[in-house]
Amino acid sequence: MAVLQFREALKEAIDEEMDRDENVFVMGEEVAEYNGAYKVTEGLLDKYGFKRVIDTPISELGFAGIGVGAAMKGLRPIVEFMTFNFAVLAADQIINHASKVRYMLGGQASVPIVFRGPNASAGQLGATHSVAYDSMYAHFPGLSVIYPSEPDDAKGLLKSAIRNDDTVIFMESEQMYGLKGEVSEEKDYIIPIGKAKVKREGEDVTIVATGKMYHIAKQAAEQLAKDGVDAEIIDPRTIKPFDLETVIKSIKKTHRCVIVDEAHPFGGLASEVGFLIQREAFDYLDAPVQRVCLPDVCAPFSKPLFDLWLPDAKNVIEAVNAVMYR
Amino acid sequence: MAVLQFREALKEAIDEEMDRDENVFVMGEEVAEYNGAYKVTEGLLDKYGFKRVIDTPISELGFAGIGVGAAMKGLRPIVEFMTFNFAVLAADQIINHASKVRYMLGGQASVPIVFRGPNASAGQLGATHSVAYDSMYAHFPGLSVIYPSEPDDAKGLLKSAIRNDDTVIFMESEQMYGLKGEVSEEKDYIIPIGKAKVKREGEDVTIVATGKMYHIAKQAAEQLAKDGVDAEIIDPRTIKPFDLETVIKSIKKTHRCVIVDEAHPFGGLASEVGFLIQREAFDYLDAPVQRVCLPDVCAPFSKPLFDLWLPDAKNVIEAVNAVMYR
Amino acid sequence: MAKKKQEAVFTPIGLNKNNNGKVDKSVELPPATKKKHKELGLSDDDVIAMFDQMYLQRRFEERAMQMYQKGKFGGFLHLYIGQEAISTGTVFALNDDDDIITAYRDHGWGLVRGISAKEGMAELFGKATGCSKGKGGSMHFAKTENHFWGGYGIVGGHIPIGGGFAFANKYLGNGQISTCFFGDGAVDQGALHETLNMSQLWKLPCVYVVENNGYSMGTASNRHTVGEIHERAKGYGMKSALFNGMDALTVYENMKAIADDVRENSIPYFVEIRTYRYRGHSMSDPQKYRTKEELEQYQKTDPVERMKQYLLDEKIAKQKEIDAIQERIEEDVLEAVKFADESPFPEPDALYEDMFAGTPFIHDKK
Amino acid sequence: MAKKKQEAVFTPIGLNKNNNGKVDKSVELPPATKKKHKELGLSDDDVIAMFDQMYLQRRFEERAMQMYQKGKFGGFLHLYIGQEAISTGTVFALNDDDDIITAYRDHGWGLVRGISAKEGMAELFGKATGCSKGKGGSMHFAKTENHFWGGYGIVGGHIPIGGGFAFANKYLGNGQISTCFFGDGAVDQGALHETLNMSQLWKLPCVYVVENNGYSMGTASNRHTVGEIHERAKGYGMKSALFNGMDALTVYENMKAIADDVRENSIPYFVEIRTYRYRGHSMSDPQKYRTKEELEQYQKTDPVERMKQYLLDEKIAKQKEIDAIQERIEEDVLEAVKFADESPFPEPDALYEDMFAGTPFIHDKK
Ligand SMILES: Cc1ncc(C[n+]2csc(CCOP(=O)(O)OP(=O)(O)O)c2C)c(N)n1
Ligand SMILES: Cc1ncc(C[n+]2csc(CCOP(=O)(O)OP(=O)(O)O)c2C)c(N)n1
Ligand SMILES: [Mg+2]
Ligand SMILES: [Mg+2]
Repeated sequence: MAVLQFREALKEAIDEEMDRDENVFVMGEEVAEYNGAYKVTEGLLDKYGFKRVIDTPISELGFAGIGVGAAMKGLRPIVEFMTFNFAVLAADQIINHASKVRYMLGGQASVPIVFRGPNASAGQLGATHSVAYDSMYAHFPGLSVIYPSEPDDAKGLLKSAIRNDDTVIFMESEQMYGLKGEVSEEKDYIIPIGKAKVKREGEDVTIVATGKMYHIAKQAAEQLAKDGVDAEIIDPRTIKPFDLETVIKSIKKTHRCVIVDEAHPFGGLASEVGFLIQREAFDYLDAPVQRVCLPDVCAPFSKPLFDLWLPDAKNVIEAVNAVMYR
Repeated sequence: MAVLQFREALKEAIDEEMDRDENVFVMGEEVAEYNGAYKVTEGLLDKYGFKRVIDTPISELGFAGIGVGAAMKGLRPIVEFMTFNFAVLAADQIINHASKVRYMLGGQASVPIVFRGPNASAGQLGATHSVAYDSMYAHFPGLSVIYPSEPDDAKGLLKSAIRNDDTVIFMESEQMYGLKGEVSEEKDYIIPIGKAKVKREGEDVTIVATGKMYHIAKQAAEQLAKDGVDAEIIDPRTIKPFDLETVIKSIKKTHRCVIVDEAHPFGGLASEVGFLIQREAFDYLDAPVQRVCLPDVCAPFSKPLFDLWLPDAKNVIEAVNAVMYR
Repeated sequence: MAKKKQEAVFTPIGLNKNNNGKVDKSVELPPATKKKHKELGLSDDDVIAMFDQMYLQRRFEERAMQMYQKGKFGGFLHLYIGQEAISTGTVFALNDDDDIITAYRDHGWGLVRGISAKEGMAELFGKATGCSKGKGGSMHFAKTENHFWGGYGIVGGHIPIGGGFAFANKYLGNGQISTCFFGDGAVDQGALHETLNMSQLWKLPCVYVVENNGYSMGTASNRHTVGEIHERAKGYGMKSALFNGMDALTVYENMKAIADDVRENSIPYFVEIRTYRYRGHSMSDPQKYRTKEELEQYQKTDPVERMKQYLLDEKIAKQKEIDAIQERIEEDVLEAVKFADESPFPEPDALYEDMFAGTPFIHDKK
Repeated sequence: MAKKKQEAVFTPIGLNKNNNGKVDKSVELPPATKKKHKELGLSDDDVIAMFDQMYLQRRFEERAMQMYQKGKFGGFLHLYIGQEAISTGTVFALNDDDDIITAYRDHGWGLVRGISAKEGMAELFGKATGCSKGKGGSMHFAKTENHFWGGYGIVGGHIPIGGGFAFANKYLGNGQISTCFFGDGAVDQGALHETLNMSQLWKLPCVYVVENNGYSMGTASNRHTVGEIHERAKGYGMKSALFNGMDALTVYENMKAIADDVRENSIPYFVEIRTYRYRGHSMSDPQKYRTKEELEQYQKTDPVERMKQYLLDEKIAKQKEIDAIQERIEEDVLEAVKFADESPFPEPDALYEDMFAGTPFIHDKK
């Protein structure tokens, strides 16, 4: 196992896939000569040249659409958004085109494209730079949404995403780019899309946590362990397809569930998964499913407010206490 | 009580508010000289002139933003989208600006604007013209979302929306515009935002249904009544703020709930409300909450496929049967 | 004395303004080419084929309208009638593997790029035998194997996609060019600006063509967009052209020269073709925004009639031959109607098909 | 013999290209005005006040940078240093109730429109006493009572909003005009195109100003946008201007004339002001995309130094007086730092405040 930063794992994935398939290329703001706003694409320009590593203007709608068109013609674009907050400008291409073209042409074209970039908050960046969009895209048929939490997952899943024959939204986190972790050195390491991973086994409560929130859940679990509460943590890794099976299996053991996600509450991942759990495992639940997510307010700039806003281990522990009636 | 079409009720609301407040104006594609693509604004140009009823180019992002700016300066724009499918192009103005400006400027400006137009499907219009966006907008803090099902609600709520001091997303339905219903003749008829209405009282099961789906639920309830199943129907009318209290009260009586909404399943209204119900009324539920919504595929054009795609009374009855273990 | 404040007016006023009896024209047609087909490098057979195509598009749509009115199918139906010279002149000017993408007014484009009348009509009827398996309907005709990438329903949404085809062609170095057609209404979408900038900056071999038919739904061009549309190219230093779209030879001549330039030099082009939509925007349009006189004036320039006359005038075909063509097409279209009518609807399972090229995944299929 | 296929290149190549030792310049500065302040209708006091303002902006940001490096606050910090002539010349040219909106590089604009150094610094520190109550931070300075509507973080997102102000001003007939400032990077956003078209079509009294500082983050202007930016106006038949933004008098002269025209005739204007960003894009920018030589060349045109020199050359102020101004400002800024440091953070309840002007509603506050 090599120890890599999250960004390095991503870069390896892109690099390997570019090496493997000439039709894979990268485009986005500052991805080439600047080496990436967050250095995910560092070195790729030098290695692959100006044809395959392309700096774009700040034209999210336009370059997303150019990506969609290129994908329809058989290329495999990796389109980087500097953050998914800016991808809102490209929503028409993602929601009205990439996800629908194949169906409405009766299968005559497909859109094998990866839209990737940082999702959700990254510290004190204010209301317009802090929103988690994974749940929103998961709402729309035809899109796969991936939001990994660790370098190993990131590498294996990004390689899958690039090879996937349909549109994938691949979400990262500015705050996790520097995170180090062991990454498989297996040649051509692939993690299939749609498989959750039990990252901590436990008997007392199931915690489902994605992306950055996985690390919060982990902290909470460590503290809970000291208190004699043995939490099982499931990282879905893929938001959609969502691996409900793994979650239900765990709940049949623990009978309690807390979902931690980084979206606002209304219609976020937690509500979807919570709904499905009550429907599929009603008789196994000893307590209602609880969620820990952002409050229904915009991200504030001020540090203490921001800290209050972002879910933390304390919030997770409180929710666990609630489902355990502690 | 006057009997009005849905579109007439909407027009009355706009007309009365324009009459009452000089700062209220309407803009959108074909709203003026064409009298509205669906005739909601019929006659308003003649009555209020070119200054206050304004035809726009097909520039959803641009005119939504012009609306936001005008609202910040104290006007009260009613911005019509020909359908909410096209508002996806304006998502940046709605999600990144209208909903956030006030918070991020520390309360120094507000955005009293109404974005309105038809939502969801309207028959065989294909994948890009058939999506329900109410749940999506409800996800974002700062936006109120209204999706009424009957002319009376439409009138009272649209007047409230126009007077509201913040951004409101007001959703209608091409297929309901011709629907007739009794509308209060009360002078200055206002329905407060965020209040659900029990539209059918019943003992056996609670059906929560919004917008066009309310009428499906009603059909289902009528058939169920013949079978001796007495359904209570709650029309939330407002998607956000969501009146959970009224729903929970009903469930404490019926112990069973089916939610019918027109969104795709992942993170739609049904999952949010279903999640909240299990959390708030866990001990009152005799069966898991079930949902009836669109499948997780795009809207097909072909008539039989479209009919299969759209929820119908049969689907609702099946879900009721499931929660009643019939 | 205080001046009486004039009431603000935002959008330019349309027909309500008093025009003193002059016919209010939404677009002015540039003159047609004076060249004969041979000078343009077209054989007699070519122009006969062009007429054949235009007549097919016309009759196909007239029948489609009838079927719509008979309730044979639902949804939108946007007719291309009046604009057939553009699709036809263009396709004859392009190579067969050059890419074409257009908006929802797409029947003409589909037919001229090889969708059979049967496949087209069946698509309108929502049948499994339709070109898009009944999934798309009127707005989403496509035949991607013939490089016709389809019709799209979000105004302006397919513009960057057309740019993407050009990107891919340049990337692949395959010598193909891309052409992207859209209405005057789409000119006002931000996507156009972003795509033009990138196309010029990146030298993408794409022809962006505005089919300016005078109206965006009920709004005359000059009420929704400022200035002359083709002049938008100026801001980007992009090559541009303006020409008559009611004459297939004019379209052919210009598109041929443009395609050559674009292919040779890997550059984009911005083109305004003036034309006129004879029918309402869709089937439910009362058309109060234009005068009968205007419509009549343009009907005098009918592209199908014009081509027919050309065949006769130039003695390329005799009336009898033309009659034979027309009859054959008439039969083909009627047969297509029959085919569509008798074709099966998609099976229920089809609802879940065609979403994914790779592993299909339907969330909560319950 | 087959020609070797050349590898496709899309985006123009930046510094990697060999420039033969010439200084690679991202923008060329037009000449400054030759007029003296009196000819422009400015009094001695006015130009002293202009210097005062520019110096305040400069020192405020230099201290802010220090405080950021000391860890006093987090988030982004985009410095306006080098561009102060634009904010200053503009505000002196406008009426006090004309509207201003800008992007995230907004400190200078806030200060010149009446945000005190204290309120500004406290906002950076995220304190309750900040101009936006600590909710906005560096990117969202605002003082709406002074018609400064704030800084915005979505590139290009505030362009239609600026148009909306103009719409409202025209609607209300209040004689105010709106001005909207954004970077060269924002020029590539579709929102600009949509807004320019509507502004010209609807005759909105708005000045759209590109502060072309040579770079959009690490991308030189000519690598992200084609042609000359101010020429984009051509496509819309819109009036436009291009001038030097390193000299406050030049900015004043031009903006004054433009504002008069816009106010008088209710028309939009598209303006490119050339300037230069002295610092990195934000605080974490290694700046490898430009040469030291380029930066040095522009630093020779420093707008603050230039104004100081003007005061001395024209004998409007003596060195001693200038020193006194500088000292006062230095003290004000230090006091602002102290104020910010000592101010309280917002109370926890503030998290839920300022979302709504009307009835507040927080979903599932649990
Ligand atoms: C983004 C978007 N906005 C609005 C519509 C509704 N709409 C459909 S066609 C149309 C008019 C388009 O006119 P034009 O581009 O001139 O094409 P034409 O119909 O004349 O061929 C409008 C407003 C849409 N489909 N998409
Ligand atoms: C829509 C959007 N895309 C990308 C970004 C990230 N970003 C922030 S500033 C910037 C560069 C903008 O450059 P310019 O407009 O020239 O302004 P300057 O920084 O030079 O003042 C980018 C790419 C953003 N904030 N918004
Ligand atoms: Mg048109
Ligand atoms: Mg810049």
